[in-house]
Amino acid sequence: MRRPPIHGLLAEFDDVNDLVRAVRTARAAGFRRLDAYTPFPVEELSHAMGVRPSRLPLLVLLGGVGGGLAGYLLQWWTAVVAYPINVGGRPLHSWPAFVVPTFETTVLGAAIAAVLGMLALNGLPMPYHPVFNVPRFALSSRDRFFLCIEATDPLFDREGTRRFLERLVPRHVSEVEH
Amino acid sequence: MTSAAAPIDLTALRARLAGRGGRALWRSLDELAESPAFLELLHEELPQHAAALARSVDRRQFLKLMAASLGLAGLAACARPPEDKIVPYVKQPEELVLGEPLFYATAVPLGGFAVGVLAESHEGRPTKLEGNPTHPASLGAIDPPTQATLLGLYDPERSQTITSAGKIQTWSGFLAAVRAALDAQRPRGGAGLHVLTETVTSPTLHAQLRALLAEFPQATWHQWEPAGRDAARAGALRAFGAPVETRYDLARADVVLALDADLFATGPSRLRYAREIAGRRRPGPGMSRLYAVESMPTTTGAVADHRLALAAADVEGFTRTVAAELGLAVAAAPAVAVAPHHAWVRALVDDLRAHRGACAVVPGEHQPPAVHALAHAINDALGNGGRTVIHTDAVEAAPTDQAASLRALVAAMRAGAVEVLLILGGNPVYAAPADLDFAGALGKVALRVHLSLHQDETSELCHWHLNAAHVLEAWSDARAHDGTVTILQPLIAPLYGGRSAHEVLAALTGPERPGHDVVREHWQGVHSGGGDFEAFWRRALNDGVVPDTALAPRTVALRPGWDVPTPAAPAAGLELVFRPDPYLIDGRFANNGWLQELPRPITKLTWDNAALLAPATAERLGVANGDVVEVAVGGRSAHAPVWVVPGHALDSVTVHLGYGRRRGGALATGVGFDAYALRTADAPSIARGAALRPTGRRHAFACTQDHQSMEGRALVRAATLAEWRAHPDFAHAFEETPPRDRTLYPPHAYEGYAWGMAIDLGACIGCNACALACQAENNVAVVGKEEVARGHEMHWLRVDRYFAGDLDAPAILHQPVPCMQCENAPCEVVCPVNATNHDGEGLNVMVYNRCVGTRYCSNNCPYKVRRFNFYLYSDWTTETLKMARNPDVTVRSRGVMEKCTYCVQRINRARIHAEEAGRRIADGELVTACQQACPTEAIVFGDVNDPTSRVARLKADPRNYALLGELNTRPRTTYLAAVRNPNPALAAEQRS
Amino acid sequence: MPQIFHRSTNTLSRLSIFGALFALAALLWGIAAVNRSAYMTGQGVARVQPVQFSHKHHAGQLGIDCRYCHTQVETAAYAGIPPTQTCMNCHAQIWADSAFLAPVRASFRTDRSLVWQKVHVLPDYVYFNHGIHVQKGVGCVTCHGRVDRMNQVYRAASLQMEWCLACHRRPERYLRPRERVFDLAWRPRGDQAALGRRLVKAYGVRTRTDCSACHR
Amino acid sequence: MTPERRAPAQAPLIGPGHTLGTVTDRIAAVVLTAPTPRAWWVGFAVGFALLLVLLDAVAYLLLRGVGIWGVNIPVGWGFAIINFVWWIGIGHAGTLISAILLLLRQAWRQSINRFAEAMTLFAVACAGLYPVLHLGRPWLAYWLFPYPNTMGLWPNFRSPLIWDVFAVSTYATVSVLFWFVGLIPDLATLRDRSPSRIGRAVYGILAMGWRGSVRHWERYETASLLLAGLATPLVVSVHTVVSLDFAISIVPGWHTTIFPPYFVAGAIYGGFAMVLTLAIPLRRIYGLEDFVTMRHLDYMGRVLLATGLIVAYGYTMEAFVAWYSGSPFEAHMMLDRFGGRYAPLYWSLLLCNVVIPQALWFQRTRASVPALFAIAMSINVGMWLERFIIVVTSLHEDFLPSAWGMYYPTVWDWATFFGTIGLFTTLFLLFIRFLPMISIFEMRTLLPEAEVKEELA
Repeated sequence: MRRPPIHGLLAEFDDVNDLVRAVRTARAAGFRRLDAYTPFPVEELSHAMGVRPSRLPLLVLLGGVGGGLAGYLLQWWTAVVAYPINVGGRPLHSWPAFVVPTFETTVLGAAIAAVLGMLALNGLPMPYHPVFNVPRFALSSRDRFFLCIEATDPLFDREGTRRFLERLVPRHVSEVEH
Repeated sequence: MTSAAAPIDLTALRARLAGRGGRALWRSLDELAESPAFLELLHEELPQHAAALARSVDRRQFLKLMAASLGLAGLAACARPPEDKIVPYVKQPEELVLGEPLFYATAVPLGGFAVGVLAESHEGRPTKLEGNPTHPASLGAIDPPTQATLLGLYDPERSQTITSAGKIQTWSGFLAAVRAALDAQRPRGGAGLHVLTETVTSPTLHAQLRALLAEFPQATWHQWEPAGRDAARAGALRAFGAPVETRYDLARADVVLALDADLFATGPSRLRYAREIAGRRRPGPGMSRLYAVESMPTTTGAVADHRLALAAADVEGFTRTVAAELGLAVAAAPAVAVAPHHAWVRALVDDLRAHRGACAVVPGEHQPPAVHALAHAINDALGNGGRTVIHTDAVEAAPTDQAASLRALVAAMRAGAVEVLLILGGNPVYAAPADLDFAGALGKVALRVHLSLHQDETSELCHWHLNAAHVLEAWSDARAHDGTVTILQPLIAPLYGGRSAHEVLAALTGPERPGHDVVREHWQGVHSGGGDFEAFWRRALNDGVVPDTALAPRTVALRPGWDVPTPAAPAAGLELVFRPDPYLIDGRFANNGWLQELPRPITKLTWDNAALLAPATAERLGVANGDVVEVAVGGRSAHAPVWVVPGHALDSVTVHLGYGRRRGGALATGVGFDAYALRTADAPSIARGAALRPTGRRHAFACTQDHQSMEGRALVRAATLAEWRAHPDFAHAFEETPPRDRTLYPPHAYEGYAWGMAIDLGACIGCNACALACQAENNVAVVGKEEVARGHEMHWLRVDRYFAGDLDAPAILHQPVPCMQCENAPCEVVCPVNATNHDGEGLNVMVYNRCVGTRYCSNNCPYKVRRFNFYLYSDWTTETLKMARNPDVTVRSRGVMEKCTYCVQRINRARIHAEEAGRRIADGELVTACQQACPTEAIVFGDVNDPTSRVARLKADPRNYALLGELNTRPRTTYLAAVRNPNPALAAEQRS
Repeated sequence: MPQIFHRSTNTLSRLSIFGALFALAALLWGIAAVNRSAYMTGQGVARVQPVQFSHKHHAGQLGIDCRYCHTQVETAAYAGIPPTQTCMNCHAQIWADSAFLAPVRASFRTDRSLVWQKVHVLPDYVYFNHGIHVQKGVGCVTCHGRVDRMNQVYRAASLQMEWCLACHRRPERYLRPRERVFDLAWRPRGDQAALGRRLVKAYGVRTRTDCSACHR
Repeated sequence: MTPERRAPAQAPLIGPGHTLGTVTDRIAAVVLTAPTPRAWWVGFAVGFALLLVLLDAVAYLLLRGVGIWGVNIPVGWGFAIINFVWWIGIGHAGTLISAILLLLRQAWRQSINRFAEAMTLFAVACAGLYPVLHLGRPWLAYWLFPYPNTMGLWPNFRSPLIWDVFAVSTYATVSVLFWFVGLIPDLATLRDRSPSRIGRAVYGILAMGWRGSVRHWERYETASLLLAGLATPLVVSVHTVVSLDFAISIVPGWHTTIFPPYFVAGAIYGGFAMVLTLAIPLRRIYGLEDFVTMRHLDYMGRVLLATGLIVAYGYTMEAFVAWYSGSPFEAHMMLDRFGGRYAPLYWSLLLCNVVIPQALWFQRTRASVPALFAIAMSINVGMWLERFIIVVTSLHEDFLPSAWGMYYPTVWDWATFFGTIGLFTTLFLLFIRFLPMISIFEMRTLLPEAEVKEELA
């Protein structure tokens, strides 16, 4: 589809409640391509925006299982197959001893999956993003709350949407360049 | 075993040594190396450096050739292959198999008396001395000082040149000077010529000296040995009117009484006695009984069934009492400390009576002549002569009262009657009795010549010092305790061109002759009796004994008036007892790191001597371990640190000779205190009226065993003969080793060989021969006093010593502890890099090049037998010390754990030979170094899978038990509990 | 003004993360490769010797048996480098005045050894015994390569532990009949595996991977 | 972060009169604008000096070998392992605060978890040095890792030291990740507030373009929770493995099943003591009493009391089992601690770790900053002594009396120990200078303004 002239419209609010209210209204009005920015996590917003629960836990599970298997197989292969050695009369396949490193590799795999997964799903790193073009957006990491309706939204209309946002009595509405 | 061939072509070898000197040292400076002119110059101007070159070369020659273990273990693993050279022979001696050691039979004389040895030689480097089974004084065993003679050969501080007034001189210069002096003597029959030697048993040397005296009829020959046998000689003279030699057949003695006699550590037959006694210590009907009366606890007292601590000076009184009880007419015993021990004496006497003709009373060498005479009388009265007590003609070539001989020399010197003095060996300036002031008198001699291995106290005061050839570098001969002669053959050309007494004497009186010719010609003369001399000579060299040279037993008769009591000395104050150090002897081995660091049998001290006294005495004097006291006797005094020895006689102080050297090497000097400073000619071993005065200063000892008690743990297990009869399995009353099937793990099967070891605690005398053999075999490093004190000593095999029972009369128990080679080794499980693990034959192997040094294995070893290279302990720079190493064992580098591996290098050699021949290793074919050295055959090693092997049979003995077996470590090394044979009549004395 | 970065930084930053991972992997692989390279092992690198002795000529063209010079290889731990005497046995007559042989004659005359460059160097904590390997049917060529084709001898194998282990674990792959040990050109007729298994049984070869087999 | 719903029973976790803005400015200022206090410079100078001492000690160690330390046979492990365990233990409090307390929804953790986690990292860094340095051949330490090599050899996975390698390296990695993830939103704050271009660029790169989008927060919260869930068993496993270094062996005094719980409790104990030791001066110097309130200190005092009692139980059990086992070796080990040559250390350990902390029963003590600081210090010392007792007294008199010996630390042992303290101080001071020592965004959630009205919820 044709690339819209701007990224979207950004409304700034003083209070988290106003933002929640705004998001609800926007969703009610049928807007779908919108995003809200807050200085701290706000559960209600996720609900309000109808964010689907993340697939992260699955990734973490896979990471853990992978790490664990790799760890145990490494130990079994080196001790039993690669170079079997009689160590203090213990059996070659000393599984009780192998449990410990296996646990550690499991945790390691899971943790790495969690962090990388989170970044990947969030599309980070992304040092450049259009919303940063709005100077006041800097306050989103302090005490202001922003709602951005993106131009790609089917209902988006540069003038109409601005008026719609004005009605939510924001402190300020600004256009977001690409 | 022994190579039938003559030693490798020494002259050729010499040539190689001297020849390619330059290349080795100056490899970095090629232009120097290439110029032969430089070398010539070097040899003329700086003979000692030339020697140094030779030294480095022949190490290069052999070690490089063999690629012996010199690299930094571990580093090479990840490094590029090192640049290495191969230096083959030009003409290879045909008996030499590269990588295979050759063994040559020779002997090491100590105090004149020889112990036969087999010298192991790797491509021309002697690397180890082992006992010669065919030699009567060795029987295959060897004691620490004899073994350590090897290290003496490579001592980098050996004198390397002839010097005069501190300047390096040439041999020809020496000959010119001394020959001139001798010519001046000739017209006067050599009235001003005196020769001082140590005890001489060498037939060749004796012949040479006789020749010298024939040429100079007025000349005098003095013999003197600091730790000599004057008393025994004098005792024999009193008893029999002749200086007969007395030896004992303890294998036939049911009852033995040792009168302050350290049977196993001193005297020419020490190894033989140990073997004979041990042979009668195996539990059973044939078990003998040993009584020991002694002041300082010795290895003899430790194994004795009954030990009585008695001041050395009271032993004569004790002996008199025994003699009187036996009904001999002897001078009344002074009312001495014997009285309280009447029951003991009574029981002893009954026991002796009960075994007439099958008992032996052995006097200590440092006991006064009277005691020796008494002992002779008692043995005579008990009809032991010819049975357990054997008399022969003197073994010494010319038996003399050495104290008198030395006195005469000093008198002559002081009178200015000595113009030329040849000191062939020995170190009288250091060791002569203090009251003689030998050094002072020596100053009056016009020409003083000293032949010795080191630049010592005596060399310092002599005009000429000759660097002697080491016993392993020279031809000679010497007699054993029974007179058997051994031809001493060199293992290597003199490293520093040293000369033997034979060569010096020969050159002084006639044309120069190599020692080989001197000795050989002497024997050619002797042998003239007919037969093929060459065959005789080769056989003698090969066997290490000259056939039919043992002296025949002779009958002797007790001479009237033999009993002359020793004049009663002032009993006030303490008695001071002088003993040769167990390892440094009279100080001749003071620069020997192996011996300095070997823990003394009872005290476990290293690198020190001390004023040894009983706990009660220490308490009375208010002194403790490490207190420095001033020992004063007869107006002389010395400062000595105190060491308290449980079981030492009361009011008696024992000091060991051989320490406090002022000259003669970095290891020798500044270690311990000089006990000779207190020793006078008329009180050579026992001085009365001594006093100890604390100085308030402290001295730090390096003792390898801090804790003396077993803490009630069943470590060393022992029982009396009666108890053993009642419960042959008494050793298992203590612990319960879990049964093999009580485990979660499937067992590891050991097919083929399964190596194991059994150590008989009943036989062990704690002499440390095994520990030193292990050190020599396995390139174990010497670390020095400070490191020992910090718990960094490196001995793979240690002999634990525990005291049990009464502090004043304790039981003394020995326990050799090598690696136990546990089947369930705790050390292996915790090693993160598999540097220690099990091989297919059950060895707990230690892979030095894999070890990263976590020391976890040592922490987890309940026996604490692992040793760690906290620093770079192995000497990687001194060329001669590298020569001394066993090329079959990796030299460990810094940061690496090491331990006993049952001499795995010997196992591999034996296995390879067996497999090449397509057979199994036969039992007894493979022995470990410790087993080989042990005089009492207490250590037995072999294949426990073979039920017929000696070790398997011993492990089947109910006495066999595992140390700390309850830990279920399944040690392959186990112990046979000791069984004592105390006199039932002395139940109170019993120990168990 | 919050917009600090240019658009491209998004791509760059993501690339840099993956780049780092790849770089690390490459480094590890590189180290492993270098450790096994001829640079580290000296494999295939000929050393310059004091005498231009050609095994190709002597062993190859003239067909002199290995044991003529390396006399003790069947019994001793060390194959042995021939003493100068051995060279002179022939070269007293043949090429008696060749310039190439001057060092040899000098050595013989002056009784000074020739100093050769060692080619097959093992670390000092490794104990290798030629005798037993020959007895068990390990051919010279198995470790030393076709010496009979080398003018200057070089190391045919890496001599690294994993290389030793390859044979100690699967000897049947490398064994040959004892009488063929010194035959550098020998090839198994038929199946080496079958032959190997037979020889393993016949010579009582055990797969010894115990540390104590080589390290003491 | 989910803030507490219940109105706080006691004093609020954050001083009165604060808004989203003031909280943000106050904490960010420490890093961005406020002048560096003199106390920081003094601390840094001392820390750096000690760090140089460490470098000397290590250089000489590599030159001569571990012989420069007091270790010997029988006491093969000394200060190196003592300090290793001590540091690792300290590290655990950080992870505990950020992970376990997060799972337990303890809102008060939010003002201390950031620097506690930093403490964890630097403590683990210090700890990590020792296992390498104490090797006889440290340059071969990489042999402990399973990597394909030309020797065809692998590590022995039965050895607790290998377990250590896995546990500690995993622990370090996960801690770093956890810590960094927690930092991202605050880095964004610094990015947006930094006065300097470089500041913006550096913080900007590190913030990775965080913009506080609702979707980001959603996944971010999930990730944090999962990491917390992983870090919790991990932290327990790490000190368990450390305790197995001893428990797996057969040395009397080491070979005991109580070690894992006893070590973990000890770690938390020592760790919280160190958190207090750091928090008290910090809140004072940077005037953060509003964020690290008396209530925080009071809570930490209670944790100390609780864990301290567990540790005390551990000591009791050691003694009891030594008697109950009937093993002469165990019995001797215990008697040696009571009356042997190291007894004074054992009794001062009990004084520092058991007797003194009992004062925490009293509200008055927990309300007195100096008292808390003093107790924390005594516990720091006590925990170190505990490790000394465990490592040294167990080894120096074990099975064969003939092999018994003493361990005396050398000047190099002390130099290395204080050296790592220097390393820790240096790193920690650099951290508080360049990163927010308190989690800004989590502090925001504690504010009333951060709460969404009920009717909207």
